[in-house]
Amino acid sequence: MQMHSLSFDVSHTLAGGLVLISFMMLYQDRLYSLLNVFALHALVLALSVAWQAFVQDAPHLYITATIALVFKAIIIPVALHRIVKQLGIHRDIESAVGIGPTMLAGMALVALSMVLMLRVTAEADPLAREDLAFALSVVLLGLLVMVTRRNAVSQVVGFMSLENGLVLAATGAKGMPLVVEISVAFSILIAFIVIGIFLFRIRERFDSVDVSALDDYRGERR
Amino acid sequence: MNVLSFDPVAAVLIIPIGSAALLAILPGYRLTARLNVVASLATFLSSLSLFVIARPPPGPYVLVDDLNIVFIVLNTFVGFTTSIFSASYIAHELETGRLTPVYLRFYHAMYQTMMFGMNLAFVSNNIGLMWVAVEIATLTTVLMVGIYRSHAALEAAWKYFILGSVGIAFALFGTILVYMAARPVVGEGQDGMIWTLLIRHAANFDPALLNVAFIFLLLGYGTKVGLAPLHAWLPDAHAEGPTPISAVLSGLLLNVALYALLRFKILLAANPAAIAPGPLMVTMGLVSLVFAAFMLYRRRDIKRLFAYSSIEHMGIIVFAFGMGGPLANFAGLLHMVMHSLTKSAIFYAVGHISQIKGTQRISGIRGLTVTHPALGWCLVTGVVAIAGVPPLGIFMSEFLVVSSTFARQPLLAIVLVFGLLLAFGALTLRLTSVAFGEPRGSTKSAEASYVPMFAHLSLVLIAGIYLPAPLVTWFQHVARLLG
Amino acid sequence: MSGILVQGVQMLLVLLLAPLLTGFVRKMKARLVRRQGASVFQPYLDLLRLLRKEVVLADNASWLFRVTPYVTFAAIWVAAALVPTFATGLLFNWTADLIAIVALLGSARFFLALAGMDVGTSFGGIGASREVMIAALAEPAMLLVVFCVALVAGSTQLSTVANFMASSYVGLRVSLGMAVIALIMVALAENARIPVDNPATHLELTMVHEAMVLEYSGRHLAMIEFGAFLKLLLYISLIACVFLPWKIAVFGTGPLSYAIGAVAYLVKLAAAGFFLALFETATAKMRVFRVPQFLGAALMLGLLGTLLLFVSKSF
Amino acid sequence: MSAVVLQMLCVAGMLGSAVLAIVLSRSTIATAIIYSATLAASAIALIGSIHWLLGDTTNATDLTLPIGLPWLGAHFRLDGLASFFLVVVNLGGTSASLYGLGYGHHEEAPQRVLPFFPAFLAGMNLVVLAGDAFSYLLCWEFMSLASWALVMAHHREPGNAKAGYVYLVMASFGTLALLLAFGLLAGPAGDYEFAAIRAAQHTPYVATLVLILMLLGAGSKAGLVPLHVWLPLAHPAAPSHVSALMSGVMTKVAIYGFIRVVFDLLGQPSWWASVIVLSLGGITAVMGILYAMMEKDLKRLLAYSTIENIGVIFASLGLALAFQANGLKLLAALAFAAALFHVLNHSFFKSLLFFGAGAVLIATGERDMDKLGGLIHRMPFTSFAVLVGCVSISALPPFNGFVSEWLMFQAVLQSPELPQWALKITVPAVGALLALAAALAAACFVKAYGVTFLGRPRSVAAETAEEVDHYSLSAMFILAALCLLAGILPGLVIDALSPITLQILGGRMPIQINEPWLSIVPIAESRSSYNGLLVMVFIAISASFAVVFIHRFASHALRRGPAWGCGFSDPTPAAQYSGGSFAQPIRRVFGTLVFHARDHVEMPAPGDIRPARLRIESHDLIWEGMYEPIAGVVGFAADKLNRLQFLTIRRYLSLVFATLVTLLLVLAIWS
Repeated sequence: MQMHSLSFDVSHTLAGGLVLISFMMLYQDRLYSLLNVFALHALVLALSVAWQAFVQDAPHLYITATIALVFKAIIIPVALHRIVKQLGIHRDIESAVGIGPTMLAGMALVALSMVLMLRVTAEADPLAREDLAFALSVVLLGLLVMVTRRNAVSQVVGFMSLENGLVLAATGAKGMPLVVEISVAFSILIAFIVIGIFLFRIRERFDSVDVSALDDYRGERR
Repeated sequence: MNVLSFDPVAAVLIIPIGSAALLAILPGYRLTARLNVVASLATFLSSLSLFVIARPPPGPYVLVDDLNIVFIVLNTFVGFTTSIFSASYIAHELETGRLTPVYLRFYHAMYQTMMFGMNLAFVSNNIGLMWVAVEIATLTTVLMVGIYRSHAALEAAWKYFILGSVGIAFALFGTILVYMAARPVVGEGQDGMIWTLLIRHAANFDPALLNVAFIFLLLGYGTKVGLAPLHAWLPDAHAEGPTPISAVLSGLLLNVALYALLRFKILLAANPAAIAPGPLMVTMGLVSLVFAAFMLYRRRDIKRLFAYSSIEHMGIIVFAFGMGGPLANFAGLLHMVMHSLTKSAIFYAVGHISQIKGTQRISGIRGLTVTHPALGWCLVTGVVAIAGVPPLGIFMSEFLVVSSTFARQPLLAIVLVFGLLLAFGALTLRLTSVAFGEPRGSTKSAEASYVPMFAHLSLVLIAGIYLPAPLVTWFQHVARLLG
Repeated sequence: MSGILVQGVQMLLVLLLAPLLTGFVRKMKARLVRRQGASVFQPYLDLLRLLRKEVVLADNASWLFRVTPYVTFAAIWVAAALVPTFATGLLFNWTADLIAIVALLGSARFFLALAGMDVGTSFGGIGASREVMIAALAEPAMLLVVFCVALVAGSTQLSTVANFMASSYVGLRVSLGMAVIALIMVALAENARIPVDNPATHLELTMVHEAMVLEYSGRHLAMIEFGAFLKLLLYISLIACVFLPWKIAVFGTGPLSYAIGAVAYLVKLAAAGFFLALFETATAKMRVFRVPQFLGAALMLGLLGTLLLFVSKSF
Repeated sequence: MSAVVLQMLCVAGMLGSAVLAIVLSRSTIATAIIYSATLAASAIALIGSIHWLLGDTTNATDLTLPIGLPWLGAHFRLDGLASFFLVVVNLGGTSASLYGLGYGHHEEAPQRVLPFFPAFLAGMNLVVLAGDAFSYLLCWEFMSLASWALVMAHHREPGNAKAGYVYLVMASFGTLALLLAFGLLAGPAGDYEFAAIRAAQHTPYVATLVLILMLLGAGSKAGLVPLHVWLPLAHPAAPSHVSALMSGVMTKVAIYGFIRVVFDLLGQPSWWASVIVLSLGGITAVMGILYAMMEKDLKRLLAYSTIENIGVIFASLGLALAFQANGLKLLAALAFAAALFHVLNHSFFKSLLFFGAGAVLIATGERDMDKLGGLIHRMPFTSFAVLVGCVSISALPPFNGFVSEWLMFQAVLQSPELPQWALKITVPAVGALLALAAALAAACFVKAYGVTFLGRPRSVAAETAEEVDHYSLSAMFILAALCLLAGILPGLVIDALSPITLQILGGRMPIQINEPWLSIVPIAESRSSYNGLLVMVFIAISASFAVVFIHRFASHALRRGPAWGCGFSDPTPAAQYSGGSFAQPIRRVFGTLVFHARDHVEMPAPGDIRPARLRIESHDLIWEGMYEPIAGVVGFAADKLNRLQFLTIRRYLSLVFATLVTLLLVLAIWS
């Protein structure tokens, strides 16, 4: 029981930490710092996954943890640094919505996810419940980053943090099968995206493959 | 599987994936195209054998029940006909040099992989596995959409990819939530994801969790169904990819996502405490229908036109399932089957037409019934069918949807009818300009493969007039199963 | 047998009286303007003259042009023969009621208008188009009068109407007053009398009926003129038998009452002719496009009469 | 073999010949084969249905095929009403096929007509036979589709594409309205069979809604103002024998639908429903004929006059509703019989007139009346037949058009029997409207016939016209003869109709066959009676008497000379009265109100040698005031929404995001 409460507190702290770091992402205005924050995000995720692996004594989760650590906390940020350098993307993030409103929206989202999740009856064990609430907030915040940032790299970061939220939820779900496979699949997905950015020389935003320029070609513009 | 006991389920999975591997390494266009057809045929036949051979009992991974057998057979059939069409289509692309042999190899491999993914999604009894399968199918189609590597194609593929990935994320989150809801009741591990177990215990799941889960699943899989406003990837993906893929996208992939959605709808409906999934689906369906109907009016690209009409019809189908009840569900199923057949037939015709005319711009195509009677009249029949005019199949389903809805929810029916009329107006407007009037564009004769077109259209025609009794009882059973 | 006899007498009577009536009206008009005027029998002589003359037929006149005079004459004659003059309930009265009689006149006009267009001169066109315009307004008015009468008498069968009006005490009804005024207006329009049209003019811009029959000559013209005479007689006897059916004999009441009826009929004709002449000398012809308002007034009167009847009936 | 089976076999024959036409599409003898096949099929169907109608119609015969809605099957039913309309349909079919045997050879692209003509016939037959909602709608839409294909047969001619498009959209609108109506009648359980619907009890709310939906659905197909806009576009665009079918028969099938649902399935109507129908009918009649009066395209004129006749029919149906609602069965039967009689008559003379127009089209290649004229010399037979048609449609005795209008006026005269005030006022007003319409119709057809066939030819084409082939002529003359027969022997028709009125309304008109001299008596002889035969005979006798008299006593001298024209002999045929100038007085009387018509005269100053010009400005207020705004709104919305095609991916993502958040909020608030 003692153990349980401890485990609960630790995982709770870690999950809360993730949400906090997501918030930090919201108000970053420099690319590099954003990448660093994300690396931190991934690190914390790795920790919490590892902790889950420990408490659920599910060794396969360690794989997920290592993936998170190695791939997301190290490889991807480094790669993105490279890309930023090579493509000469200028360093500050142009955001569609100002920092302030974004923060407020973030608050609202967290509140929403809390409201939704605390409806969950308690016999679905509290650990899961708290965890889910945090995971949902992380997911929503990641999405918020994606839609408020015009910059491709920061959008990728947003997507990855969203996916971190997923992994958090998955690992929080005790005895959930296929977690490893899923995390692997997602890592591949993200790799695709990063490579895509690199290949298509997408400098500023996902859609600098400029849609409006294509409309004449498609004959869709009136 | 050993040779003595032929296992159809294994067949519909192993044949595609095996032939995919084979096609990836085999050189030579003619051989691979033929092999592709043969493989699809084999898959189709083995799926047919599901009717005769006793079904496997629902295991941890595989489930064959009345619901998905319909989907599987439809899937493999359209896959087969499309492979025939694609053979002639791709040949032309090869001549015009839009595709190189290397890409062809890739194309065929991907085609079979996609079929594998979709079949897997259908037969999987495990919601996690289903998720994985849907994603496989999606990613392969992404790759095929971008296969022309033209600026527009890449852009379409990219859009598809990004929006798709977000959809993937949502679907996964929803799946996890369902597991979480199931775990206290069903127990940890594998069981928490086996649909047959889930449905058995769904009544005791935590409703709040289920609700959130369903929202995420609706959006996640809905993105792939192409429900507005999640549809953005769909028109471009249809327009820029090779036409066989457009046909498969509209005809099959949308169904896969729809199937997933249905599974979870049933799950949610089984839990009295949870929100009713109906209203949500009805709303999204109507929105998609009306929105797509308006979008049809300003389309200049013929493939994009029919892409939007797919959105419209998905809207109708989702609406029907949302309404629920034996009549509406029956109509929904029927509509889905009819739409798959008709829309893919239309895309076959459109593919050949755009190849002949060398353009997808509607303004560049005139008077088809004069220059290419067969193609032209096929297109006319197809469009008339998709617009819901009897004696073709879609009319029957629309009749059932509208009339049954009007008796229950008059206002909804008014909106529905409004949308249908709008869409009808747009489609027929384009049809008259494309099929009639002074011919425009190249008049060179088509070396088209008419067999798939004729097969689909005649099936639609027959279904519009006569549905065989066993099929009907089947559908009715499924409709009841859908609640 | 006697039925057929009486019917035959009636047919001959209208045939013989029609020119006389026109002649009488013309005489009256002449006298009213202090002219001597031609004899009342002049119309007969005109007809005979026309019959003796040769027909000059326009080059591109078709068979329709040559058939029309006979058709119109026949139609009008039949119509006239079906209106009770001195006696009601004649053998063939029931073959056509009031509506049918109006329609018969309509078919006469239809053919006449076609004939007007047949030769292909602009005058024929003018005449035909104006004639149909006038008719288009006159017919509804006429029909409303018929409604009005039928609602009072409960029948459109002229004999029944006449008997009803004669026998039972109908009383002085506002609606009937309106109806009779409307009917008179319609009659003026239908017979191309002043103020709608001037039968005595050939001034291009004013003529309607005359323009239509401009190309006719000789025996054809005679037929048409005769038709016109008959039409005038018909309308007057219509008004007479519907609105002042005094002393009109009922079928089978013997020769004496027939005689009385006939005398009464003649008196009525004379009176009507006199008033017509008086009216025509008193008023001027109106512009063609005033005619719609004239007939519109008739229409309104008819409708008003009908509605008033409903009011009075429902209390 | 039961009657319905026979009918279905004929339909099968038609469908078969449609398939055959596709097979034979390239061959040259296809025309002859197909039209003779349809001729045979529809002739057999015609005889069958007449025989059944005159026989015992009390027990209807059913047939259920295992097609259509699986759990329902396709019900087909032959009862009195159906058999009457089958007579109308197949009579049109027979004559059109006969006409087509000749006319079809002038078709430049027969493969665009031959497959759809039999299909169209089959469709109309099936609609009338259908016995459940699903097969009814199926056949209905099939009929529309086939006729659409026929409208698109000459798709290269300017304007036809638009015609086809408008037609298809309006047809689909009508079908959807009918669909809603049936959905309402069938109820959530979905008992689509007519028998079940008839048995069910319908609340007044439902009944009202259904009536309105039927007015929208059947009315749009029949051409009720303001849903008529497609009709004058589509009917003329088709080949003439098809135009004849569309105008003369298809509109009647629509009316059948209206009768079947409103009178048969819906049961007792509420009285004020009849006010709507009555006034719609009256307005439609007058508007239609005014449009026709202004028209100079011969076939469009005929199409508009179809609208007028539809109005007349609907008006008398409304009258029947009114009497029915007040339990006056006999009078209801009278009005109803008048309506059915007019349905029959209109199918006669409208087909005849369209055949005539087709003959003119073949002979001269012209539909514009202002380029025709003088055809009576070149095409004597055609012009005679058409003359008969014009007289009949102008409701002049002794032809058939008059009889039905007469019956209707007799019904109108009974309006004092009605208790409701609204009806007391409405019925006479509508009666006046109908009288106006009748008079205008006469004017309109004087114009049509006078300008087209009389006068001097206005173009070379008209000068060199040739009489058409014998098939076409025989078709026209058969119909002309029918016009006369129905006009002089109306009693027989009325007696044939009485079983239907009995079946539908439970009342009937007095038996006419026993009346002396075959005259017709709506209620009692003392009230009113009419005898077309005697009128005919009298006219014949007195005309011949006049002729004999003339030839006995008058001079026979006859000299041909130039037209006199008050001494002003206009040199050019262009100086004749054209359609427009003929319509001018009526345009000045009504047009200023109804069409905002204005005549602009520009008269150059004296000494200026420019010609003076007269420009006629006229507006179709319904099109401009109703349909163009709708199109505008749709276009506007489409433009606005179309922007969503051109967003950046980020915006699309934000759409997704917004949807997610909204749904979550809904969830948070809702549950």
